[in-house]
Amino acid sequence: MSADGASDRQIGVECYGVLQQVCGGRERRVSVAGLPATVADVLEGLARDVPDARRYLQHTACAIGDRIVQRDARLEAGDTLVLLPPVSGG
Amino acid sequence: MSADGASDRQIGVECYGVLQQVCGGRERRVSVAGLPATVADVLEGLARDVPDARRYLQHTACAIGDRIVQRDARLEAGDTLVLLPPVSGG
Amino acid sequence: MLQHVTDQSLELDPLLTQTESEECGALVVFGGTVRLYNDGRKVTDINYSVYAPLAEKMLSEIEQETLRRFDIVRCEIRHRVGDLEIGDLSVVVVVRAAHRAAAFEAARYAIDTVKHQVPIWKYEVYADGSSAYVKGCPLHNENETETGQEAAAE
Amino acid sequence: MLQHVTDQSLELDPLLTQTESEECGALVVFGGTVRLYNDGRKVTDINYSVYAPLAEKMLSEIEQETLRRFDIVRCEIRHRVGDLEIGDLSVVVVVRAAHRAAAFEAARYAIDTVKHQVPIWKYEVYADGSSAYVKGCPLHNENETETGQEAAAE
Repeated sequence: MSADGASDRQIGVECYGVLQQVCGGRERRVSVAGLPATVADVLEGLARDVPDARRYLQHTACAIGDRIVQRDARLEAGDTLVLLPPVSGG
Repeated sequence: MSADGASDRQIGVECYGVLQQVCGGRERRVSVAGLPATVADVLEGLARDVPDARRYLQHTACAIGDRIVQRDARLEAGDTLVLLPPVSGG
Repeated sequence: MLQHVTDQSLELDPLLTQTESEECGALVVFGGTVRLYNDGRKVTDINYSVYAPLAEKMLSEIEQETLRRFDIVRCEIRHRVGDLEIGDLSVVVVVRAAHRAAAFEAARYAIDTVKHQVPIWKYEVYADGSSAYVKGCPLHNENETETGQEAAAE
Repeated sequence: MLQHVTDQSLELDPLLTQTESEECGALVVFGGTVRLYNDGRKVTDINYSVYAPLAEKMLSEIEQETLRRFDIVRCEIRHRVGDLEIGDLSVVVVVRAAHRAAAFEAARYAIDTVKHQVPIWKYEVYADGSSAYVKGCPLHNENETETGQEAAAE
């Protein structure tokens, strides 16, 4: 983490499946107004940065580590939000 | 086939499963009143020869070669009637 | 030539290779294996006997009927006979289909039908020294009305 | 250590050996295989990607839940990821039970649940040069009411 205020207000995001394609890569950082931020804040930030991603977010589950989290879960600096669009294994 | 009348009035029988056990072997010959004989005639002859077999015959299917035959099917000298009690493969 | 009934160990790999199909997304295999306990009794020896002329014909017909009834691409059935050991495969059904629903239904239908229609008999010897032909299903006799009853010798 | 997800070929034999049980009379295997055609389009390349931390946990939980729901003795699930070829096994479910009804039901439940709950994504490249993530199932989010809808990018 850098010491400047901007990166302190960023959350790491990992995008899978179609969101990786739409976002042009698996990993990115999303700016939020302050920390801790909610999952909903981070998704809104991502949709602002990548407008094409917005239509996928409603059906995208979110995880931190190996836990599925709800839209009101909180993220601290250093957390990574993992975005899991509809799955197609099997 | 021998030339005497008695063996001309016999039908070969092959017994499987529990009937092989009850009849003490897979193959035997059953005397009938005349030829052609019906399947029912042969089963009756077998039950006369091996009384313990009778109770299994109601649920025993009969075959000639690879065909299941009904109780009124006719057997000629040289035919073999195959007795198939309830099956337990798998 | 016996194709469906064998007195050798049943091997899955050749059947899987033989049924490979690029149309298929689903494979369902059913295997019947010899259990150590049956109805609470410990089994020490097991033997399957067969009336081969009809068993071959029935197994082939069950394959064809399964292919006809379900939206599947392949159905192969093999049954072992003779002396088997605990854990040995006694029967194998291999079904391949485009989709899994049909593959599951077809495999279930095939093994259920094998158990009801193929002239094969299972004989068990138990640890207490007794032995028996296992209770079975009467082969359907189209002209008769009674079906589904079971009979066994103790 | 990844136990359920692998980028290597899925092999059935080790799973069969590993699950052998003398209590069991029934073995049901489901295998998912890569099809040449999907929705009428010819597939040339296929790739599965995974979010491994959650996929491992979900596959382990699905095994446990399947064992809990059905009268079965063993349930093992393996999923392959990375680049696959037509005909390759992408997923394998192995169930062993005393009796076949439970084995079939459990295997069906397990693969259905894998397809709905495990964070794995299938990406196909088609012969016409196009490519797509295959339509999927939204992961259930317990606090939300909408479920079962599908989304895909063309």
